[in-house]
Amino acid sequence: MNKITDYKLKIPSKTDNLELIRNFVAGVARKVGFKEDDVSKIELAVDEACTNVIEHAYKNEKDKDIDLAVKIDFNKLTIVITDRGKSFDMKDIKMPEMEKYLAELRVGGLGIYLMKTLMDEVDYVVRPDGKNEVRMVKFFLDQS
Amino acid sequence: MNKITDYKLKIPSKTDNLELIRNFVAGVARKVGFKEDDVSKIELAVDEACTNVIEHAYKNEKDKDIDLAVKIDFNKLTIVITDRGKSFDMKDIKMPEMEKYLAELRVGGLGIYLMKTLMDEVDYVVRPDGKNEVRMVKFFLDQS
Amino acid sequence: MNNFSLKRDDREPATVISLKGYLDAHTAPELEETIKSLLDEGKVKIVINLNELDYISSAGLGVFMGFIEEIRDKGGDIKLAEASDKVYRVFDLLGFPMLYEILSKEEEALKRFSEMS
Amino acid sequence: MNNFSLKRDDREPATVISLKGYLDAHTAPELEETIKSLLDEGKVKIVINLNELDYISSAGLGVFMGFIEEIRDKGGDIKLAEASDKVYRVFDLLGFPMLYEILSKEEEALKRFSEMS
Ligand SMILES: Nc1ncnc2c1ncn2[C@@H]1O[C@H](COP(=O)(O)OP(=O)(O)O)[C@@H](O)[C@H]1O
Ligand SMILES: Nc1ncnc2c1ncn2[C@@H]1O[C@H](COP(=O)(O)OP(=O)(O)O)[C@@H](O)[C@H]1O
Repeated sequence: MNKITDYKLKIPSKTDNLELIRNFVAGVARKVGFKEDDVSKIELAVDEACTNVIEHAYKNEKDKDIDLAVKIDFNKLTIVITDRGKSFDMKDIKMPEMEKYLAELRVGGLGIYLMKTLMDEVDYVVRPDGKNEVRMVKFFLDQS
Repeated sequence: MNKITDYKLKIPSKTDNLELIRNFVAGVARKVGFKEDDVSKIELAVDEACTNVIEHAYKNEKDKDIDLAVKIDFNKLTIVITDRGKSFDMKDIKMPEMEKYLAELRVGGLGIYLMKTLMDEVDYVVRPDGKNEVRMVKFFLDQS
Repeated sequence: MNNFSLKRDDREPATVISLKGYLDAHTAPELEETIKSLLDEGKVKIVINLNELDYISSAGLGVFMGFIEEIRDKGGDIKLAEASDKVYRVFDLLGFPMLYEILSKEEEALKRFSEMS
Repeated sequence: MNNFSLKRDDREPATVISLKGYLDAHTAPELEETIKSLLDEGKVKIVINLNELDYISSAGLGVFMGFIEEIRDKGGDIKLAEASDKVYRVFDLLGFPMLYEILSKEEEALKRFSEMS
């Protein structure tokens, strides 16, 4: 695959739609050749990112829009999730040290940790037009 | 469901993507309560419409865009498929009389017949901006 | 992802092609090629086993239409077997049972060919 | 479409909750309610059977984290059993095996509770 191929999805911001989102992204990832293992990782990372948009950016207001783009180029799959809700600064979020985290029996705060663990790159930017964008990359490595 | 809910999908025009399109639309239809029987009908009608866009409107040029919108309101599901390819006039297409059609062992020309049989309404319009639009409606009737 | 596959099995008195997955505009060419090869080899008695076929669109139906005339002219036939309710409904919607024998079991379809010859 | 369901089975020496389908931010509240009811009834020995669970996200994991402290304070525990490789991998990624016993069979998990008491 040489050319960039784009898939776009616009979907109302309710957790009820997470399954549709996961199935769609998993379908694209599978189609372009990721192995089941990586398909599962991509699926989970997208779920975590969209759950955060629904719960934190939109504070569970339904029927706001989540925009999701999946771009395929020759060496990677990129997912861009865009919202118009509340922004945040990912740098302020401390990554839990899992051992300490678990020892303290804390609740929540696992989503971004998972995204960063599952994907090769995770960035969050507030764009000049005020929209928020989570961008996650997974490289094709020895996929067969 | 009282408010109109909108799902949108933009996807490159290749038959390779038909499965993704079907799965997505079937997922939405199932989620809003259509029974498996009707989910299958909606799935097939969408496949036929998108296959026509790929083969006839875009003449198998890949990586043109197919835009697909699924709108849910209280009594119906509406699918709008938009392309920027070659237009046609649906009124010029004669619906086959199936008995005669089969007796003559003809090939092709079944897609629009299926769409009209499977869905409650099927319209095709060339919009003022030059885009083509297939609009198909399925009503919620005694879905449980 | 290509959730379609087919298996060819040259039996007596007919060749059985078993379809699996989704038969649509993307996957129909594979079936078309297979039937074309059969014709090239002079094999015109064909049973299509639909047992594992989950989905068919008009592009799939078109493959059967595309060959049936030539096949019958040569003394053969296409017989369909083991369609799920979902797949059968699509055939039925288009009146295909008028034109093709659709049997519930592969063995019955093979038997119909034995009776023919 | 709500591809999640759970089944509660009050056995001895623990209550078994069997999960099925997708446990995500949409379906986690149902599990949360169920565990809350158990605590209200004073039942604090819980086995979660994951045999038919196809998917779990951090929202699902969060439910276990949310109750574990109270449950252990009351002398109970949550033990997990029969996770598929896919689901186990998510637990593993987060170091959950450090905190929860994850047994391969429901019976083993029940046995661990017998040994405790
Ligand atoms: N898309 C987002 N928009 C706004 N805030 C966010 C977003 N994603 C994460 N956050 C903030 O970062 C915190 C950590 O997120 P995360 O690791 O996913 O854990 P959790 O969602 O369980 O709190 C959240 O509690 C929230 O304050
Ligand atoms: N989206 C479309 N854009 C342009 N032409 C179309 C479109 N859909 C259908 N057509 C025209 O209508 C004809 C009948 O379509 P259809 O019933 O689907 O059968 P088939 O696609 O097998 O020819 C096509 O051959 C084509 O000429």
